[in-house]
Amino acid sequence: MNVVLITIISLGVLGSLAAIILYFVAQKFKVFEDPRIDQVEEVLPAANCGGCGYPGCRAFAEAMVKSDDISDLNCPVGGADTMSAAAAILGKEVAAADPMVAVVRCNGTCENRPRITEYDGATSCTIATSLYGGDTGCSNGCLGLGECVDACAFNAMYMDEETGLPVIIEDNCVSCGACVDACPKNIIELRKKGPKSRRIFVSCVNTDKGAAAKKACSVACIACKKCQKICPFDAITVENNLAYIDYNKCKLCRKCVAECPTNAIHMINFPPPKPKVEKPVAESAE
Amino acid sequence: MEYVLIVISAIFVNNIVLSQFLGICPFLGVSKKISTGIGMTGAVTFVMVIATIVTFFLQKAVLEPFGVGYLQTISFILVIASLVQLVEIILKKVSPPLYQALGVFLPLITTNCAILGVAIMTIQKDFNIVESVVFAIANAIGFGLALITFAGIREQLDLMDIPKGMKGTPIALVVAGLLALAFMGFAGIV
Amino acid sequence: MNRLTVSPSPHVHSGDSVKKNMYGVIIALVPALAASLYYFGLGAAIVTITAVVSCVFFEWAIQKYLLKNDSTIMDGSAALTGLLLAFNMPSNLPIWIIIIGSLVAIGIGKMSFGGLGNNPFNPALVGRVFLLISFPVQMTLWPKPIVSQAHYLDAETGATPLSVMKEGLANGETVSTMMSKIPSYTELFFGNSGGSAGEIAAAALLIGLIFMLIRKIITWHIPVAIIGSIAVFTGILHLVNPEVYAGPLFHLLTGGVMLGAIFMATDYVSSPMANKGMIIYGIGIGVITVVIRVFGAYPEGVSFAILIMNGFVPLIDKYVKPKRFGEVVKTAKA
Amino acid sequence: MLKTFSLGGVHPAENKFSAGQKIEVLPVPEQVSVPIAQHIGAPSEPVVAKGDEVKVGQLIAKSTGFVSANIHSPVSGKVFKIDDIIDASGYKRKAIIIKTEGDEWDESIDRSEDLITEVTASPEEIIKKVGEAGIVGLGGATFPAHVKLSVPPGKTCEVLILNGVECEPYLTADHQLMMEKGDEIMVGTQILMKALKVEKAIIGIENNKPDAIKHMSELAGKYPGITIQPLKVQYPQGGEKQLIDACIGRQIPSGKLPIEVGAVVQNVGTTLAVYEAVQKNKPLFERVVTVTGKSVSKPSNFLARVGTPLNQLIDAAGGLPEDTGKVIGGGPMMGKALSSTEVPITKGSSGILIMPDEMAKRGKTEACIRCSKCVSVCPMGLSPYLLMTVSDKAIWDRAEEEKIMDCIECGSCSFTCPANRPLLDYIRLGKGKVGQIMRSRTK
Amino acid sequence: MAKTESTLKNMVLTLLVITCVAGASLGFMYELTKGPIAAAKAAKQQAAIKEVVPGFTNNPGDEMYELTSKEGLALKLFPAKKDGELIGVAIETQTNKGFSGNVKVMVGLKPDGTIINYQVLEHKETPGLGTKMADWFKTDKGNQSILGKHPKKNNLTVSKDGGEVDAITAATISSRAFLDAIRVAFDTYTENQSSQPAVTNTSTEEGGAE
Amino acid sequence: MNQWNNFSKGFFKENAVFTLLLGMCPTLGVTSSAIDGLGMGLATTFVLVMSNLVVALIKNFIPDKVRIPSFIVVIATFVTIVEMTMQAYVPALFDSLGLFIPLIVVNCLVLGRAEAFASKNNLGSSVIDGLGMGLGFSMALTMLGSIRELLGSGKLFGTIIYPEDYGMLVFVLAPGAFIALGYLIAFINQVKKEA
Repeated sequence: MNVVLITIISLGVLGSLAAIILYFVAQKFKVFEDPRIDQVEEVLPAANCGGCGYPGCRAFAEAMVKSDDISDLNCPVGGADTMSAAAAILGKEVAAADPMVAVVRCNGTCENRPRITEYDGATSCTIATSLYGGDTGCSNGCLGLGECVDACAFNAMYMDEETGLPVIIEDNCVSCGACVDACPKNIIELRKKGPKSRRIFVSCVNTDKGAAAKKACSVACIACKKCQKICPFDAITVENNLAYIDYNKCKLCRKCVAECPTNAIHMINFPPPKPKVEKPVAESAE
Repeated sequence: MEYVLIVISAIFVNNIVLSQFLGICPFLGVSKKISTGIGMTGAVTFVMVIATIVTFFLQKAVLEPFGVGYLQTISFILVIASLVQLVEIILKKVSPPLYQALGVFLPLITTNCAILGVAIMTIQKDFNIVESVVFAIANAIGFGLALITFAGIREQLDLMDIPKGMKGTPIALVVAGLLALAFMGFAGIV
Repeated sequence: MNRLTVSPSPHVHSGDSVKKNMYGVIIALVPALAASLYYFGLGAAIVTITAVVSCVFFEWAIQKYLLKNDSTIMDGSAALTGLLLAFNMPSNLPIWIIIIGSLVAIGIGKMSFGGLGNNPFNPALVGRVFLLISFPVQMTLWPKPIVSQAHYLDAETGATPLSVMKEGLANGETVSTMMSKIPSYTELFFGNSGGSAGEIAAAALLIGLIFMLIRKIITWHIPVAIIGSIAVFTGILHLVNPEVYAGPLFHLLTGGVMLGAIFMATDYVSSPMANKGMIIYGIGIGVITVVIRVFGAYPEGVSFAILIMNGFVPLIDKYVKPKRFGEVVKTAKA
Repeated sequence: MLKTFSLGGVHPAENKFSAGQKIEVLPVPEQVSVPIAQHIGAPSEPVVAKGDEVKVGQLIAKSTGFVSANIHSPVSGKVFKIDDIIDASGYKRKAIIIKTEGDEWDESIDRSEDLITEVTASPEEIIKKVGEAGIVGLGGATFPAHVKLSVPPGKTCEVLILNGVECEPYLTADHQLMMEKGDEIMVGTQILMKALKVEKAIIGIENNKPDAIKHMSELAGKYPGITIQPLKVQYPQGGEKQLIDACIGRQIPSGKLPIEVGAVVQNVGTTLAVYEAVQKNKPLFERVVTVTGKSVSKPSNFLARVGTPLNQLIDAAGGLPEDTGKVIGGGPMMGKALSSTEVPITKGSSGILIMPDEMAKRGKTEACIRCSKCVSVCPMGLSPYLLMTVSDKAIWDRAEEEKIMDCIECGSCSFTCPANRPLLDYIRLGKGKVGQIMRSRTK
Repeated sequence: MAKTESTLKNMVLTLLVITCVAGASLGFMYELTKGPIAAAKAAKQQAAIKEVVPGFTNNPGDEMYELTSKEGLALKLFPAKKDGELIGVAIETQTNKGFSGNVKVMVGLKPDGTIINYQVLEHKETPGLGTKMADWFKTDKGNQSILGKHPKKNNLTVSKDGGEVDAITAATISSRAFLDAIRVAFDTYTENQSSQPAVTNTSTEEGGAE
Repeated sequence: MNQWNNFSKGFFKENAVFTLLLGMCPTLGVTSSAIDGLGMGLATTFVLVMSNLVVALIKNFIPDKVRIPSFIVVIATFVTIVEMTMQAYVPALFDSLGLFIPLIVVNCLVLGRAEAFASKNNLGSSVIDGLGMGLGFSMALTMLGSIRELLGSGKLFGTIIYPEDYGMLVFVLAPGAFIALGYLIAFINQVKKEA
């Protein structure tokens, strides 16, 4: 059994040696890294979408661990669940942020808004924007080249071939805001998802004067201020020839929808239209 | 001249990655960018040379005299694993930027069979200590050459539209295959 | 009035097209094709037609059934790959091997990467080297020129000047004694020697080069760098020991140097973008070719050399940039 | 060998249909819309109000900064309103709209045709005059001219280079100007030389205008220090950097201005405007515009007032052809495609190019075959194929590394690309983004 | 369960215990497999000898002796005897002239030097080309076979070099290397024939057998 | 059910070669024939199961700092056992696998499972996991080996399917290994997506 003995001894010595050296070196060169960063990172969705404003989930985790007050931080993808889970790790409280969703504020379909020129350049909204106002009379409206769709990492958008407008698939939307940043015309907005996903908003961003706007697009906001007057909650303001509904004030009474002469105000996910509402608007997301 | 042959053989003819199939995991894993490829090459070179030296003496001073050659695998890998961990710990403290650059690769190196493979091959080929070191360095260079070239191609492919099914690993493997194909031209030089 | 078109500038185009370039190269290959038909007759015709047809077919089939995108076979690039592949094969190669070669060239070499423009390696060479390694016997039996005009698989075979030289040198003979056993330089120049179908006639290939230079399909950098570096490198070796190393002219006129330098290495997709890069690439090919020929096991090295340098092109492109405007003067003024 | 710039370049078909057509004075339009932003830099501030009576040459909008320019009324009449109009690119722009009544010029303007060769004004006065007259670069860049004339402290100008290249195909305005107003341009050159305190001026003219070279060379004999430099036809020779390189063999370093190599470049049209401003006290309110195109029945060079509707120029050139597919403001390489012809011309309008339908559309975009032609034609030595890819994939740091900001947007790459790739479209996109990133960094 | 802390004592102890256990089991395994491994090795050698010099009754492995060739290569010779009479010798020969490195061949020679048979033991030649040497020179086709030939009487070089053996198609280098190995074996064997019997305890019959 | 999942994931969902891309060196290095691939796979499986077992047993006694060395020693022990056993009883296979047998010790798959699974799970699960992963690995190697052998030399498990002269030698060599695996993974990905 001599061989066995030698084996045991040599391996044993080797093992102990390794252990001793490792121990001392580890002692000497100790570096502290907050282990909570890893823990927080683990609960994050790892989408690395940048919706939180940090480059990647790890950076966000670092920010969460380092900052004392995390109320400004929000992971839009993970939502409240993720945030409270992360907060629990850090022993902090987190205020529940309202769930948001992206909406497209343009209804300039091919029908509503006739094309007056033809664009023939690279398929990119930004490039087209820097070139000219667009192929219709409305220089604010959607160009239909789909940059927002490309920007969406969650498969929550597609281009409607018929209308030439992007459509948001609500269930997939995580409100990361990538499409909002991508749109050079600032047509897409993150709005409060609303109770039962019901929302009302002005589906137009045209700041031209009424006549010009109407000429370019039949469903444009013409800044007639009728909605502003009828709104019982002062949620609507008309500025720069354009009406805007504050989603924090809107109580979803739908009066403005009926009042709007150009059907520029859209409502989403309401029960089938009562007789009062004459024409359900073409905005999809049904 | 012998050293030249060892070097040419290890780098071109019997390239450790492209014809010996050693170190494939890091070759595929950290070759997405040239810069990480360079980092990995640095780390591998470093560890490979030290490991080869240490295991060489281990073999000559312990295993052979005591007639326990069959402990080669276990003792070599123990040494290499400890060594890697050592390097990692030291690097973290001494040079954080270098650790940032190489650190992520270090744990990978333990399981980089190129290191153990080279250590064992050195013994198999019955090299002396100088030859062993030359051999280790040459293999590290060979590894780096393959890795960095490969990373270059992958970086370029990243900018292109590879068919969906081939994206990622499959196309990387095909590229590696074609590189290996090209390197077969060096056959017979040594 | 029509609806006005709005597009970013520029509003005019040179009229150049991918098609024009591809067909330009194909036209440039016609003299070499004629030479191969003259020397190898039937065999060359069968090989060329098989390769071109199968390459075009595979491209079409892969695009239609696997990638499911628009067919680009009309741009001529697949036909060109087929033609170049045929030029790189002996003219007595069995049809089934040619078809495998075409499948590899198009399937692995090109379409796996998404088709034209994406492949880092020259597809025809991928096919060729794949075959060379897979079927070394068939790929290294060369029909003798002229006498095998009317034969295909049953052609009488002989060795290429390069392998004659390599065998001889390996046997301890000297270059000068070997030179008498190979065709004269004139014969080599006009292609009267064994070899791949399209590589033999240097004269015909040079006509193609001149055509492509005039039509500005390629620039001079790559061919000149390759030919120059091979000439210089073999010249030095020849001066060191003329009995062991054959002279530059021998190396330039034999094997695929001309075909490689003019048509294979200049493949747009797999060569560098900047002129400086092209020269580095060319020198790399030249040096590796000579190393393989002189020191390696393969008598021919151009295909391997080009493939190897193809692998380095991304690195060259990344680190060798074109000369930028304003870089020179800075130093001049300072 | 004729001189030209050292890197890249292309030679598009010249198509100078309107060459040799005498400059025709266009009738004063009934109404003009004068945009308040016709130059690079801050928009001007209107100094007239609705209903005000104005005379030709009267200041109607004032420069609001150093890099900005005055605007003068091109007609006499009443200010109709100051309001948004839709400009050539379909966006709203503020403009002063004037209804014409007669043609009453400001009294201070010397309307005689006499050539005044003697330059009495001091350099400072010249620069002041040029600034007051609202002169901007008339080659198309519309950079305020007085800014270029004010050599920054610590720098000296060694040579004045005049741009008579007109490298854009189709356009002939500068060519015709040199033929008809050669003497005035010579005097203008003398004025600019005095302002810049240089002894030497070079007028670069491309070889496809042999008559202009001959004519100008003859005239140059009469004026000290002016030489004519014939140049090989090569686009974009009219680019400032390229022209300096071609004429004196100096290359401006990346991100620097021409003065860095001791040169100042002015267009010949601008030089004429300087002559008129300094010697005749006439501000910039009219310019020569080429109206041309393959199917235009009467390709012409017009002297038109700023603010004249495009339609009027097109009508004067024989009307909009049936097969019109595209209307371009400027030349075919760098000009802007217009979405409407109901827009006014501005100080920067060097030409109106009407393209028939079959030329209006771009070819089908194919995959990049890495032919490297874009690299070899890029006059700045960039790699357009790469810049396009990194812009498309939004890899901005790489784009900056690859010197995307050096791009002069000449379009040689897109022009050459055999695969019809929209290289410049994406490079412009990238330039915009990278520029933004760089600016936010300095903040 | 709480994890063991990383203290020095714990670390050393754990590794020590693990390595000791590992060492013990390995040592045990080694003892266990030592015999079979040696047997397997011997069996392999025996099989090779049997193939190249069939019909022996002795144990050539026991009578093995080594010779050094002119080129300085170490050769192993296994005398094969049938009933005490030398019927041939199996020579483990090698060459470094292969296409990619060493080629090791076991060749069986009759006492007079005639080739009985051979077996390729080790090589790194190109698969499909050089690898064919395993059978090529045994195949009775054209001038391929070297079996029954005598290196002195027959010019055992490839036909390209003026010899009478057909090289493996497209693998002339490997063929040359192979024939070189055979030559080395033959030369070394014949040259040392007079001196070798002293090395082993075999009788002098061998010398007479020639 | 859970254990079944643990076992079956190694074949498809988390196949070491096709999905996790672990153990690529032996995957490419010893698959020039189906039998070599199978042999390597089974050897690896043995090491995987045994080391998972031991690691699961001792995980709680190992201080963090020496975790990796300890695991590696455990693995190396089993590798050496396999090495010696093979040398003794299947010397032919031992010869053709060569260097790759000791290299099982650095197969990322083995250490990876020990680290990622066995050190966090109980004994039963760890063994089943090891078995599943190992057999999945064997399956992958055998598949690749079969493809290469068939294309390269016209054989399958040593049986001649078509004459060797028609085989594409490249598949027996290094480049063929990469290329064949590349397309195999692409194919598996495709199948997975459709499944």
